[in-house]
Amino acid sequence: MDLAFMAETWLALLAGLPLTLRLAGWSVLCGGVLALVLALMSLSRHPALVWPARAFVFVFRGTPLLVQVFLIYYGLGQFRPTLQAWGVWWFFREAYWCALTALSLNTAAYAAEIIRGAILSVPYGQIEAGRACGMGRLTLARRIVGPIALRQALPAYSNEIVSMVKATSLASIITLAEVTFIAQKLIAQTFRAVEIFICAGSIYLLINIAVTRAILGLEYWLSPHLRAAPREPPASEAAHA
Amino acid sequence: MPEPIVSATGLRKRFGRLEVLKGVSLGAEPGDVISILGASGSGKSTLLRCLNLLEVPDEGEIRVAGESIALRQGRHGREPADRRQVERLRQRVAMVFQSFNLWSHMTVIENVIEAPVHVQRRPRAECLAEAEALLAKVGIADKRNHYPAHLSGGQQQRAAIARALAMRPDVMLFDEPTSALDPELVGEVLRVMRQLAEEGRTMLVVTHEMGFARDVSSRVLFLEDGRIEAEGTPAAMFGNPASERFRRFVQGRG
Amino acid sequence: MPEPIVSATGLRKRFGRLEVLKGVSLGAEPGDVISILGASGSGKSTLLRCLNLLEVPDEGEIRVAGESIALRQGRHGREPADRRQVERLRQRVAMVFQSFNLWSHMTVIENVIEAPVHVQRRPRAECLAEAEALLAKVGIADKRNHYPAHLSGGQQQRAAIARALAMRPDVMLFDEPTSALDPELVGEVLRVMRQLAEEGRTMLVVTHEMGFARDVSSRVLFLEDGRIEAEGTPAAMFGNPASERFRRFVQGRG
Amino acid sequence: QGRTVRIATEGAYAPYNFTAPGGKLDGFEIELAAELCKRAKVTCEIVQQDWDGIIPALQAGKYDAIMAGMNITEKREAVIDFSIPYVQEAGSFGVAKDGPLAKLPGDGQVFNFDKDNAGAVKALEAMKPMLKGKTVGVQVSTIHSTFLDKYLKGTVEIREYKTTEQHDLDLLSGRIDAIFASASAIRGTFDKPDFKDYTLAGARFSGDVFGRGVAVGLRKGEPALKKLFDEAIASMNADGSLKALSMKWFKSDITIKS
Amino acid sequence: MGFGPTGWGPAMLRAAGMTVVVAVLGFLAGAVFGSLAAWAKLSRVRPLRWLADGYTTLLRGVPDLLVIYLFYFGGSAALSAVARMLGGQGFVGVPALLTGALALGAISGAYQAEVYRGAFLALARGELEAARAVGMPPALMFRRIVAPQVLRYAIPGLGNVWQLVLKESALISVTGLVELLRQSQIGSGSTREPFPFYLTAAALYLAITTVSTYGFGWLETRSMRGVRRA
Ligand SMILES: Nc1ncnc2c1ncn2[C@@H]1O[C@H](COP(=O)(O)OP(=O)(O)OP(=O)(O)O)[C@@H](O)[C@H]1O
Ligand SMILES: Nc1ncnc2c1ncn2[C@@H]1O[C@H](COP(=O)(O)OP(=O)(O)OP(=O)(O)O)[C@@H](O)[C@H]1O
Ligand SMILES: [Mg+2]
Ligand SMILES: [Mg+2]
Repeated sequence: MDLAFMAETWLALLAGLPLTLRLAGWSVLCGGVLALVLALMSLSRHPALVWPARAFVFVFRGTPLLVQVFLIYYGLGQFRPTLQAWGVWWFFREAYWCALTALSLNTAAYAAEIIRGAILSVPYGQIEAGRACGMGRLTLARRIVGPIALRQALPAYSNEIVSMVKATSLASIITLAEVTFIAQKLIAQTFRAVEIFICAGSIYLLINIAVTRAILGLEYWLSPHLRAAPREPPASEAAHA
Repeated sequence: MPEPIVSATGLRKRFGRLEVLKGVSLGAEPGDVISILGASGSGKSTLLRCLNLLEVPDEGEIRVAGESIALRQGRHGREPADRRQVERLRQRVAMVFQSFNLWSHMTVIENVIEAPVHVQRRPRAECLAEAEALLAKVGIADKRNHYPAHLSGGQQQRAAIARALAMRPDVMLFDEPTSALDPELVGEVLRVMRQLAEEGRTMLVVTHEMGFARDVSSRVLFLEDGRIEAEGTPAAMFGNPASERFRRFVQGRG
Repeated sequence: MPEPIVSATGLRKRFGRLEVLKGVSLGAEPGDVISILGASGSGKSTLLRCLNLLEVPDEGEIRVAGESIALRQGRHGREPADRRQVERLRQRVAMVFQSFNLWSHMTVIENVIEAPVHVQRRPRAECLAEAEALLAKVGIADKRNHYPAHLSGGQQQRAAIARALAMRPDVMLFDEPTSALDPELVGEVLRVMRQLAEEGRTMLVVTHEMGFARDVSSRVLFLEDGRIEAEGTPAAMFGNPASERFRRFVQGRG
Repeated sequence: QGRTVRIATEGAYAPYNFTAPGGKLDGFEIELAAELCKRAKVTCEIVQQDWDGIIPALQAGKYDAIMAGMNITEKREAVIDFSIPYVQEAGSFGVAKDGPLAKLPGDGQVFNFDKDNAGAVKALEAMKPMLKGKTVGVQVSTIHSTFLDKYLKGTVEIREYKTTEQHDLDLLSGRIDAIFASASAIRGTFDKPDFKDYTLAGARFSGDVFGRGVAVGLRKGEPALKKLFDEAIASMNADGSLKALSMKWFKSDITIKS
Repeated sequence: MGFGPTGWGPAMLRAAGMTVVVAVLGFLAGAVFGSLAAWAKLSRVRPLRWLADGYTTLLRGVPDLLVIYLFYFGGSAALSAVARMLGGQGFVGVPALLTGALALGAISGAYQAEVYRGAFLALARGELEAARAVGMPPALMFRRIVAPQVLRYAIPGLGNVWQLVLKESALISVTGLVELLRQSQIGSGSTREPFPFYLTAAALYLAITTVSTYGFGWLETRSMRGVRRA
């Protein structure tokens, strides 16, 4: 293996890192908020809320992100006059916003399923106990269902975030020069696919290790009740009220 | 005669084919301590759960503190018409569950202060102090920072009782509050309950403790197959049971 | 004197800093019915759980049917040296949990036949017939196809008892088997247990039912703060308690 | 001499090589390959391979040759060998008929940097004022993107696409002002009704970064195979059959006259 | 599209079939890898836990295309080397379908491991104790108590992983397999009409999803029997 070449490649690839991070960060954030709304909609009993949420999840989970990116960017591009008339062309004109839209919608669909499953797994008795002391829906969600479901959702959600980080690479098909775009360009120039992919892979791996470690830490912090009893009762206040 | 603080009229409740409550009416005045007795599966827990709307009765009316709980026909059976009203009422009616239902992600003390701080919005420091006192009263002060999973059965039950008391409710619904306790603690908890009764707190207690029913309660209610089979003062019920069925039930013991 | 079928010598168990069992020894001969009394948190459940190795004692020896359970020092504290041996023993020692622990993904009848069919590999038809009989005996034959979540507390407890009986164990460990039952059912269940005792089944019963301890058991054991504080025949224990602490405990009732 | 030569093609690069609805491969290079093999007296087997893996798989030995519209470039020559080239195309701009670039000077004339460097540079300079600040789409890592990088960086904004269809679509949506690609590829697109308002414009270029043309790619160190292909291509060039194929598929003669 | 001799319909359908086959094989292989890894992660043996952690971190962390590249080119390079040592010559190809399925299995296994582990942690401890108390050996306990309940909590997460695999199957086109997306690329490159192909591909993916969503929904309802919901 040619270390000098690898080092040079690595540095070249780093140029794409800020864009990769920005795409991943914002889409996870926007997607997460949308996912919560979708999950609550599909858990509500109102058909007017349930069906749109289900349809959304169905379509965006059911088709490849590549196709979504393609259709949002190139497909909507074919309706330029209409979009201009609506005054939204400035948004769809930019590859960056299109990529962000596609990534957010996609992750929202996946995360909505994760959140829905987590909420369903909260033991019934715990919810009842909350209701019985007069908790409103919001308090119940914030104090009881939220923490328990969050704990339950974290492993699957870390999956989703990690795959989002990798999915940003699809932005390369709409001219965004993130890490994979640069990698593919280098491959086309040097044909050392495996070495370059290993460099690119290591960058994604580092991001993802950071993400998974952070989530594992959060998981540990959120589940003291699954660990052994406290060694000695700390006299201080409740741990994380 | 004072206005009842909780009352139910003509409650009916079915689960699928099984009719669990077949028209139950009762009323509790402030300071009343009502023991609800009955065989396993006779509908005692369901009755209590109806009173604070954890189960919505299929028929019948529930009144709390003079307000009638508005119910309406929803898409999935009957449901409360006004969620706010139900939440308001529940803050005045505390419940101790048969299976405790402590929140597993909170320590004992967190469980106790949860509702006072986050539902009733009382100052945290005050709630903490009160919670400590309550935990000491039920004898688990040393377990304040334990999670429910690390408590013995009786300790969990006591934590659940402390949690209910912390809300300073007008009415308390107890579902077998002493089932996991040893005789000593039973005595202790019954003493607490008697004290509450003297303070004018209203209590409805599902119990298998005949001693409690006889000595503490102001009224005894015997449920059989979803109906109130017999009802009266403890003296009347135990002294000279009108119901043959109740007599057999009480003597059931081996 | 016959060889004890279960015995424990010098059991110690700690959770973190808290020493829950501080050297407990006991032995049960075939046909023995031992009542274990004690305050909440005194270590009764932990003691039972040690006997079938659900908790591994930090010190002490456990013998079942003449075999000593081999323990070794593992990375995370003590652990059984031979998993097979423990599994074999557990098939002869059934347990009814304080919190029932019914398998939530199985109906009542499935819960009952699970171990006989899949662990003991007895013919399914035979197990089914026996399970029906057991459910009838504890009075929940009509709930055979219900899931545990749809049962009342007492019904769950009875299902748990039926599940333990279905294994035809030599030794039964009961952790407060009547806590959720009404007096009538308590009588019924105690009758079943007495019958088991007459058949020569050995039982260790954690209970708060003084009546049971006095009338059914062959020996009473009083646990206090992780030690056996007093022990003897019911007559001796209740008639003329040597332990002042035990006398207070029994009279605790308010 | 009786051996079987496996030739890889992409099957998605009309008119060089593409796939018919039934899955059958067709195109200029497919016919060319058949004829070359006949002349070299070897049995040929054509396999389809996605472009991204086409060189690694050659190196791994999955097949013996590549005929996939692949231009000879220095970088590629560093890892594989090439036969002599069989065709070469000039690079050209494609623009909207009524857009600001419709009147690009140069008018379809081909300038070769190797043969007439001064003329080519002059033609390019003539186009620069009009191109200034415009956005040009180009397929990534091609001779065309190399050209833009070398000669027009700073003048135009270069936007790189994975495939030529993609920059065609963005030209249509108006996100870019022009595309730069081989004349045949552009013509292939502009023949479609959607693109009736678009046209080739300005001068065309060859030589220098455009390299020596499209050739058969071969694993390094197989001189015997290279010789077979070189001779077969030379013989087709000599008897005019290569020109006939070019006329058939490209509607013009893009064979290399030496 | 069309189904006549000049229509792309049959080719697209065939490609969809290939997608399903690859995805199913990859998902099943992943179930095996995933449950092993989840088991290792929950085990008390430290090296085992590290190994499983390494596996899931690595395979979830690096781009999937890299994994497929390494499996395919790496696999055949290794095989060829072995063949040369044994006196053979030239290229020994690994069957594309096999490599594809294994590579997808390795990737989805890493994701499934997390899903299984999360679900396991949601089990009620008491029910596991009850199983231990009747003398169930680990394997039986796994089959009768753990697996059914883990599945109950894992099904939504598994549905996600399945969708992931379904779409990741597109990446194995580098091994030369023609699946749905590759076929669309071939079609749009050959006709220079991308939209019909991508829209058809989307519709076919949705058709596959419809069937699988239905299947997972059925499983979910089935496994949720006996659970009370708020
Ligand atoms: N897993 C655990 N971790 C930490 N402490 C524990 C754990 N299990 C039990 N304990 C503590 O051990 C002590 C004894 O518990 P045990 O369950 O044996 O009591 P018990 O005698 O059965 O009481 P009860 O009658 O209330 O059921 C209690 O103080 C309890 O808090
Ligand atoms: N959610 C439910 N779905 C179906 N049946 C139910 C449900 N909840 C309770 N039941 C049934 O209703 C009947 C009454 O239950 P309930 O819990 O009120 O009994 P209980 O009087 O409290 O008995 P116990 O003393 O055993 O707790 C029982 O037969 C029970 O099986
Ligand atoms: Mg009940
Ligand atoms: Mg206990």
